[in-house]
Amino acid sequence: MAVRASKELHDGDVVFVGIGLPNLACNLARATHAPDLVLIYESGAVGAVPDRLPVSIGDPALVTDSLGVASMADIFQFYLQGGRIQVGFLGGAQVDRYGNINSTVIGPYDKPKVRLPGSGGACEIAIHAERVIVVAPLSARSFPAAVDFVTSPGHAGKYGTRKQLGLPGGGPQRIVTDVGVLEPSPDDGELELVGIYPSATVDEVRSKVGWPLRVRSDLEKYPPPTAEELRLLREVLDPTHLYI
Amino acid sequence: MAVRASKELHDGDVVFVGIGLPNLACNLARATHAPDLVLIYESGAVGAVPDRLPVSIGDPALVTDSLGVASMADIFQFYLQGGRIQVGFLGGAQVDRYGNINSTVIGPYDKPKVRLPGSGGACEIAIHAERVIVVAPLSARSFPAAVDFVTSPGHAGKYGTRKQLGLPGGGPQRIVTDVGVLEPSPDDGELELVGIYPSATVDEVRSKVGWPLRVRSDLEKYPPPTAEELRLLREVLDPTHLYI
Amino acid sequence: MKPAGSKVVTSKVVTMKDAVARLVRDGDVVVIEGFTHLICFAAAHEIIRQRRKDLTICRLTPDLVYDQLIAAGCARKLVFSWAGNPGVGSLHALRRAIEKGVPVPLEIEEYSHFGMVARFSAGAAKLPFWPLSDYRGSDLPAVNPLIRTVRCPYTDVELATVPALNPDVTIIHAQRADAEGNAQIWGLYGVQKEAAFAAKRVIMVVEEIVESAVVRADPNRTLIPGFIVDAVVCEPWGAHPSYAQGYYDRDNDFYVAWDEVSRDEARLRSWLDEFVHDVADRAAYMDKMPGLRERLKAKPRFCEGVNYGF
Amino acid sequence: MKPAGSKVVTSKVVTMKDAVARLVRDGDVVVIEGFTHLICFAAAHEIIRQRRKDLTICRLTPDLVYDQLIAAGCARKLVFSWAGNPGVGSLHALRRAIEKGVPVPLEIEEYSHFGMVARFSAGAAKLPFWPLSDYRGSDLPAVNPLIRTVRCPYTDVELATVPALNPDVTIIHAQRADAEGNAQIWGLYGVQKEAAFAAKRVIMVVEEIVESAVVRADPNRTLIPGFIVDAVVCEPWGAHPSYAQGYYDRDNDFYVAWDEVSRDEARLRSWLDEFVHDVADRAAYMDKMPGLRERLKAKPRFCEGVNYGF
Repeated sequence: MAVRASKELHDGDVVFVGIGLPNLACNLARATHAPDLVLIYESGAVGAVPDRLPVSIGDPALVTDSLGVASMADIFQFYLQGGRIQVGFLGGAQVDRYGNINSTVIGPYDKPKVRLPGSGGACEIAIHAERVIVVAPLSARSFPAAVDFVTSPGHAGKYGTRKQLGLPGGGPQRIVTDVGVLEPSPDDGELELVGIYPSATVDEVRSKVGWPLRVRSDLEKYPPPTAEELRLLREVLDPTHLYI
Repeated sequence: MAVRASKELHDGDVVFVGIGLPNLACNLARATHAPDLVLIYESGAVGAVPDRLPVSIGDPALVTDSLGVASMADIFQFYLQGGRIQVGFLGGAQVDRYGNINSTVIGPYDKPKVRLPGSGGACEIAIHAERVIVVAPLSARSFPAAVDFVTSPGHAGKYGTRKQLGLPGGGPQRIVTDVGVLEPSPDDGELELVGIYPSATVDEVRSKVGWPLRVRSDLEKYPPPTAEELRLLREVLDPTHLYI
Repeated sequence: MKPAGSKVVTSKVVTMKDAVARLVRDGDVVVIEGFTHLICFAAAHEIIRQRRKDLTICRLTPDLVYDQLIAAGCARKLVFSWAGNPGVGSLHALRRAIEKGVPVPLEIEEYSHFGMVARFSAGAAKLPFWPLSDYRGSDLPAVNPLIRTVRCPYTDVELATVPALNPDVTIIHAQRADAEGNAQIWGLYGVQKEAAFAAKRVIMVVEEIVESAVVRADPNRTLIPGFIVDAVVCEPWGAHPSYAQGYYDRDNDFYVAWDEVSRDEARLRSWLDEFVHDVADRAAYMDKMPGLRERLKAKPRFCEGVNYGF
Repeated sequence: MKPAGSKVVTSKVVTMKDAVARLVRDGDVVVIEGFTHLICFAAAHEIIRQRRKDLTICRLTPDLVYDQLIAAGCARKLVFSWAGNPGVGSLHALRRAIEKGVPVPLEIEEYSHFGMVARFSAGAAKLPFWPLSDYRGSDLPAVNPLIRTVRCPYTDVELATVPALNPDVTIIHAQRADAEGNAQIWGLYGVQKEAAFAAKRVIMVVEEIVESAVVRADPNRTLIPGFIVDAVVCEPWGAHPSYAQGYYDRDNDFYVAWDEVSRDEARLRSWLDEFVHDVADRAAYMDKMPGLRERLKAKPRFCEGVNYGF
């Protein structure tokens, strides 16, 4: 997933980074094809070049040698709402047919089966980032037809489509999973399978999704990670195997 | 005027300072009875201790050795609108019966007889500072019954009283002139004479005001400036006689 | 003219005990801010020791600091935007309080980060609300009636709003301040400035109290002016297990270990006894953690100064 | 992991001539900000030299910099909040343009300082308006229909609003930046950050271009990130007669002398010929002012650095 996600980044992108796999993916991209990524953390670190794998998005290593530090008011108002962020990374306990993401509760809000951490900056990242990359392992539980709670809006839902709602950002453009990649249909925003890893089959992917999954006619077959990518991830970027 | 204005300041006051006489008055107060005045300039200098008489409110000497620098957004939002300023100093080309101040135009706005600089921060200082001290030489032209244009609201006017308008600050509490001091009546906010300099007479003051001036029964007679005050002003605070 | 650089007339320096005794009251709306960086655990521990009750505690990320306050029964309501142990998992005391009312029931009021930042900004600016382009398409407004809308008088577009948050007391941890509370922070700022200006009372806790001359030598580093500060507390290592850039690193091991401690109610109670109730102050807490200073003390990475001359 | 500290891949460094030619267009809404401090006269002079027309120029304090642009006939509209020569008197070219339409008629749109700050804040935050507690009891809204009101959805109180200001181009002067435009400012900030984030295009003019490593050594000094900057111009003394803290003092004599220069239209035209049209760039301008460097060069008043280690 980290290798695949890293390929979604273009050199020079201004990226709002979360912790864990997105952070790994960004640093892999920076070490390979996108040396000029600008990494921004909601904690306020701008142009971070962490010399250790940060455990939290507020790690001191994100500040040392960064290009700048912004207050969180500036990060959310001027950077994110201001339309300056090209890519936002999101995870989530549930992702649905239209890319709506739930990181708030499983079950009803007032009597949750599982209480999740909540939005953090996810709601506004989903609204404002030019494109959102979602990184989440695929499973029927995590990819229901409709999420229990919309923390971060996708392409359509009970409040309308992004266009009807006037959302400025592009929403979840790529959903990178452990078996393949989904993308919203240009027609109705429903997630479709657009690419698959060599180890997976279309039937397997379909069985892990809570709606009848459409498959793009030009389905891509991704090559396995190169030895160099695996080496970078395992030996350089996450030597203590915190995330992989 | 500078001596009189300096006496309006209490030790520990957080003061929004303008340039010229207010600046002199603040520094005189700091050198005499109010060493702990906190001087704040709309330019962003906080706790300034200028080691030369600043010509502009953005002088570099206001930054060197100051306690802090704030953006103008913070100055206006968090300091002034936030209700953190005890005293604001204002001047103006015209001050009227109710303490409304004009620093915008003499004559009609669209065809002015004299175009003045405009509000700057004056409008919001008049609205938010706990108390406003106005420093202006008295003359019939400068103290009409009603100003041509209300840049900074006083105690009452065509839009209502401060109370009706819900203005948070106390408005012009003391108008320090070259012949005496005016104060708003607690009843209707009309400016009344409350103190007079030894060199002036009540008739003289009345002749320089565009409305029938009420005089407080307990009219104060101010002593002349002390030799020490004059020495401080002339030799230490404004040795090149920029303002006096 | 008289330079007043180094003069200190009114010192606000007190002990943490005195600051909390005087400025934090039962039923208060309390904010201990700091985003990952500079979270004042020392103040939270003193609040626990003084057995404050019925607090409404507000923070973007409750983090371990509020998990502890909640476990100790100090809080009756939590206002927040992301409740987890970063990179580790759940906040178990918080979940027990919400799900089972243990040790006392906990009401919650939930926003996103931007919503919380905006609430503090409105509070600091003394505006009753703050407009933001947010929440459209999300279920958050459906479960929080305080998220409302306003119509733009120019474009007729509808924008989300959140109400001002004006804490009774905000507690800020900073690297250094003078005795009047003029505080300098570097590294991550979080929402410290907004939370301080929004508050009725401010407690400034610092790693070091310095001469005013140190503050005045570099005024652009000052984040919070002393005249809005009510008490200054010198509490070295007061942010542990959070961190202070240039002073000590984040204790990531502690955050990981907390998961096990807090998962079990009895074990968490005995942790509170040992590390909070049974220690007098932060110095005594640090004495119970031999080797911690050596493990976490910051390495030197000094920047150059700049010229303030003219 | 790979530290990328000193790498510079995309340099945006160009001459002032090229920056203005490429990024400032006839009819643009142009902002040259800087409150007393760091006002980029060098950029204004290049705009005059390139004979831009029909500009809408916005600034809190038009100052000499816009008096010159107006005298040169570049502007058709001025948006402002305080129009004077600070501590000296009137801006005569501005008054001639308003009162007599000389050299071209000038439309004005007037706010208070807070209103202008709020307009830039809204622009930077991509909000269509900004609410402020202001203007009640003042005649300003009566003469500016863009000052409107909005009703608070919590308190029902009516607040003033101003519309967002999003310049086509904002020109910022800073003490230093790297080649990508990551800019550091100390001393007075003014509304530079807000004006830059509000703009579609940003020209960053600096006293010095430094290695990225210098910026990265003290990231808390960075006010404007390079990724919003379109061009970086190195122009020492580019703010004269304004100043750059730590580099050179304000030329107060120049401000006083301007009163006489600008009072007379013919004299002002010949000043523009001599110091703007007939010089190629800022270096040539400085050559015409012998002794200026010695008179105004800043004295050293360096602060200490701080520790960014962990």
